[in-house]
Amino acid sequence: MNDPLKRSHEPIFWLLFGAGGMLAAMLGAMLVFLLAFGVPSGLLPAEALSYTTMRDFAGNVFGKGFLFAVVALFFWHAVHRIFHSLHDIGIHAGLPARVLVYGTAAIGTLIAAAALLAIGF
Amino acid sequence: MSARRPYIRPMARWYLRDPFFIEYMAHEGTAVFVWLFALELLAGLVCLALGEAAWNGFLAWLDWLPAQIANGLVLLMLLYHGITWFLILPRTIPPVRIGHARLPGWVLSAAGMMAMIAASAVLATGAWLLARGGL
Amino acid sequence: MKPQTKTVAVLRYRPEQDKEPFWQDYEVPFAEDTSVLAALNYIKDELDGTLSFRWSCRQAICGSCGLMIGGKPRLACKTFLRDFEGKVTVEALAHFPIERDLVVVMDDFIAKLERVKPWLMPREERAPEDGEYRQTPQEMSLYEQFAGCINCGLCYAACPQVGLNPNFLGPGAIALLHRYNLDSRDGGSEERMKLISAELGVFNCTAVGYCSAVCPKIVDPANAVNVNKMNSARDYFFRFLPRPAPKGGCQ
Amino acid sequence: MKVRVFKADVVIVGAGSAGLRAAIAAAETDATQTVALVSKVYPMRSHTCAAEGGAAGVVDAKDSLDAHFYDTVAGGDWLCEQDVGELTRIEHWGCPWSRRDDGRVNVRPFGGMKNERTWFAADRTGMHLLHTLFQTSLKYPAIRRFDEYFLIDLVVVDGHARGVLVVEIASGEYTLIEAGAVILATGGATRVFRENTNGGIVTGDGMAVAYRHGVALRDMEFVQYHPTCMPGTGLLFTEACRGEGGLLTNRDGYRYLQDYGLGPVQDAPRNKFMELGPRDRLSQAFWHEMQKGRTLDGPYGPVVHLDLRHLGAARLAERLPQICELAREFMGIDPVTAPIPVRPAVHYTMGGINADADGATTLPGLFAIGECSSVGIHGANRLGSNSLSELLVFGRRAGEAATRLAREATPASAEALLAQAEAAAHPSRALLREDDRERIADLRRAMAQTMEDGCGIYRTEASMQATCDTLAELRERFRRVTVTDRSSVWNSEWFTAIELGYQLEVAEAMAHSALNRRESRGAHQRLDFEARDDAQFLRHSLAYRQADGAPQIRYQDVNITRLPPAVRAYGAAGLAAEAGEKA
Ligand SMILES: Cc1cc2nc3c(=O)[nH]c(=O)nc-3n(C[C@H](O)[C@H](O)[C@H](O)COP(=O)(O)OP(=O)(O)OC[C@H]3O[C@@H](n4cnc5c(N)ncnc54)[C@H](O)[C@@H]3O)c2cc1C
Ligand code: SF4
Ligand code: F3S
Ligand code: FES
Repeated sequence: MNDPLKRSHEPIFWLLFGAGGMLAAMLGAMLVFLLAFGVPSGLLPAEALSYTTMRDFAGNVFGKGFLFAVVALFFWHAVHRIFHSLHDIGIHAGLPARVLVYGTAAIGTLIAAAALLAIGF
Repeated sequence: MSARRPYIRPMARWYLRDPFFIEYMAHEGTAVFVWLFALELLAGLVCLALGEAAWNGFLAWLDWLPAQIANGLVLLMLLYHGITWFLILPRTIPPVRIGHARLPGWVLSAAGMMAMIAASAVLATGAWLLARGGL
Repeated sequence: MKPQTKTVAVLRYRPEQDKEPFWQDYEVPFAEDTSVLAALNYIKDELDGTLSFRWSCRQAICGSCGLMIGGKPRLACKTFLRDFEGKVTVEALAHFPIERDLVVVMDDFIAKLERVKPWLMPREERAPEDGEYRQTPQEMSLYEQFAGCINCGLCYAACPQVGLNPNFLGPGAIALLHRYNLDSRDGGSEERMKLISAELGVFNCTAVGYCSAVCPKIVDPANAVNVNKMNSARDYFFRFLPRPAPKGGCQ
Repeated sequence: MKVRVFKADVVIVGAGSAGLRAAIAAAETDATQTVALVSKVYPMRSHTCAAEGGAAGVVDAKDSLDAHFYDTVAGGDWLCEQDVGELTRIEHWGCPWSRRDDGRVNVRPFGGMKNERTWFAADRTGMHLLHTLFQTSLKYPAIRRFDEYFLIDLVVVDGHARGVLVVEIASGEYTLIEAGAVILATGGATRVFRENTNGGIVTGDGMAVAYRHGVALRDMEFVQYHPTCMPGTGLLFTEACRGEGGLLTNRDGYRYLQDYGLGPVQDAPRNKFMELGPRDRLSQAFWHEMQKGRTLDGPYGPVVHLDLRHLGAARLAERLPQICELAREFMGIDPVTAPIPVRPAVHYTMGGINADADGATTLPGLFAIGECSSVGIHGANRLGSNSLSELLVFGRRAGEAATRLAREATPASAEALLAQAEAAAHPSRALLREDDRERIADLRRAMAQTMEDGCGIYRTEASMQATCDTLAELRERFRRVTVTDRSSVWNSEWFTAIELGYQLEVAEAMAHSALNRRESRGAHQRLDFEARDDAQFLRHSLAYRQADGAPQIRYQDVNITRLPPAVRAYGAAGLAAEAGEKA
């Protein structure tokens, strides 16, 4: 920090972090449950995760939006916290670590977008 | 020359100094599991895009016992994330007032957790309806 | 009857003699109402005149006597020996440089308070003859709690981000800044925004929240810091738009 | 010994509300000058922060300046001069004064005042006032603070105060601050007593320093006891407790104040009646109850009850939060469900450095304001909430007057100043010597005890004489006092020793002034001279230091401009007296 009065660009990442955190708090646990245990537990019928159901869901505009938001925002939420935790435990990595950590979120976001586009409408 | 020689104490392992900090590190740590879950979902999306065979491979992975155990852990961590997120909430949003009095933090936390339960229920219902071909 | 005694372990440091701090035990008589400050004064008067610490009011209002007691930031004058099992440890406030014994260097903390421009920048100038500014109890209740800060520094000793990055403006100073921003008489929010949004500003905070947990005056500095993240974010994205009102507060 | 030099135009010692107000006034009068502001603690630690109740200022239409003048003078037993406040300015600087629903400043009743005129900020008035002033002072670049610098002495050249010698507490290094005018705003001295409401820093430093330079200490015999304090620690339960309707009861649950000319009993709080009578009367009533065996016994001696229960939890939480916190934390008592045991403790020094309405003293270039001064408004008994107003009014006047004086002052020679400063540093260095004979704590305890024994709520010739003798002996013993700490960084033991030296001098001035006043007036009550004696003693006392031996006590006429002396009565008798006067 050479000029401590320089404007911080943190708001961008912080907003993504906050949005992802809120989404994960509201729905995260239930999403994991539905995906991993929904069918085995008997809560969901077996066809819930079938290829056609999921394709239809991902083909729908709202479904697409939902899936994209969940994947991307979860990534951005997670990397923000992870980066700060690195700082907390004394790894004051600078730009390279930032690029590495936030990079996973950026790449994840791009891949998610590509996959969703590939699935088509 | 002044004899002042201020001593600066090290910060090493500060997070073990106080139970409060241990809890903080624990809830920050949930981020790793959020990240893993995002990765899992991403993998599923890619499989979905690659076609039915790939998707079924993904479903098989979900049924694999080690993956089930891992997902169980992720589930617990996301639950912990949700609860702590709402416990912190009163510190992070502008105070809510009724008249002059500021609503106590626990009311906001409780409201948040109710919202979490409600949203989860809506999500589960939606998924169920979707599977039934409804919606 | 022999009075009860308790061991008080004090972290000593005399820059002219000691390379680094060391623990020293003192045996102190105590009653139900013996505060840690009273114990320290007993040590100074009766056992060891060379022990240095700050104090004055004895009633939790001057903000002098912040110390780590039992490992937590507390005011010595309103912490009582009765509340500790066995030995009581007393140490200078964490995250501040130790000047000597229990006295820390406050310069940087005070400079941060000065930096937030903690004075009323009137929205509308007024002479004393024109009488007071009107402010309803409702308007006052918005900032009143933040005005209760006594600058004791406990929140700095609680906040690990202050310890990790001494540049961070810190919870107390931001609470003070927030106090003026929320005052209906004040129009200086925009001027103070630069500081909030700077690299030394609110985004150093990771919402640990311990600052508010230890605050002896229920100021809730964590709230001041975190609410200003939102204010700063709004400023970040909308700074190029014409501003509707000069007041930057979010409520 | 090296002495650093700093050149200022005005130097102010003390950064409580008085000092801060003066600094702001000086900076506003002339923004180009340098105003050095010295304090042995960070400004917001100054003892003003402890004031709870409020500050007097006339805002209500039904009130008037004349009425405030009358109350102040009557409360001060006709030893007062005049003036009243600039609280609006403080409001403009952001002070969170409590408000009415329409947004105007709210006022509350206070003891000895007929109308509600006390401005308050919850029960943290002093804290809010002090912080507002400190924070406001930050916007003036002319003000250069010396936080945690300790006043050692005045530097006087050719009979003119030219600056101060201070020590930086953190490093133990001396600095000479040169200036054309010096303002002392170092606060009170009640720490010379045992049980008292004041903080540890209230040790009369400025009074002693001025006194050593030949300035008289005026009216030092008048020391205020506050009637409702925590036994043991002496912590104060503000007068606002009674303003809000708190009751004082003895061991029989009886509101004993009605037996001491403060009745009849009122259902609602009524100004100048019962619990809202002046402090001296209330403290004296306690003493009489104690003599009659009608007090209760507590672990720290006799107490009476301050009963707030009937106010209810909600009102207590809103109006008196700090009081409730004090009682709960320090005494384990919840005022909502139990009465609070209280007793009188020393609270305020009415007397101080003899100064005029600009704060100017008899030593050219030296000003004194705030509790360390005696500008004459408190007389023999200060009314609650008058002193915060005093800080502001006289702080401002002195800041302006000192600026004018500094502008005109011809500079003294730098060598003469430095030589003076070096000489002044010697006595303080001398305390750091090897021999091990008298302990600071022993001397301090003996002083506080003898002051309480001899100069308490009621005094007699014999008790005061004994105190004077003990103090003389303590002064002798102080020559052999030992500081065990030899370091230069934050050597607090050294400063404690210097403070003790200051305290002993101030205590002597108090005791001798008291011994010489052969009458009872306000806070000075003698069992051997029970009546007020206007013929002989309607005069200010002036204590002058003598190089060795007891102070010399002289008298100065009171400047009576408007109100002739009359009977000082409260309660029903007060109403009767007032009616008689108007007739
Ligand atoms: C518990 C309590 C409650 C009170 N309530 C009220 C009330 O409700 N209403 C009211 O009107 N009054 C009240 N008073 C009285 C009032 O608070 C004081 O009279 C007033 O605050 C004194 O202010 P000051 O500026 O003169 O001094 P202080 O605020 O005491 O400041 C003294 C300053 O001098 C400095 N100083 C002293 N010695 C040295 C030295 N050697 N070197 C350098 N600096 C030095 C200190 O650091 C400090 O900055 C109360 C007092 C107490 C104790
Ligand atoms: S916010 Fe609280 S803990 Fe921090 S300085 Fe102010 S009073 Fe102390
Ligand atoms: S403890 Fe520190 S990290 Fe933030 S919430 Fe408080 S400032
Ligand atoms: S001594 Fe003043 S806050 Fe503890």
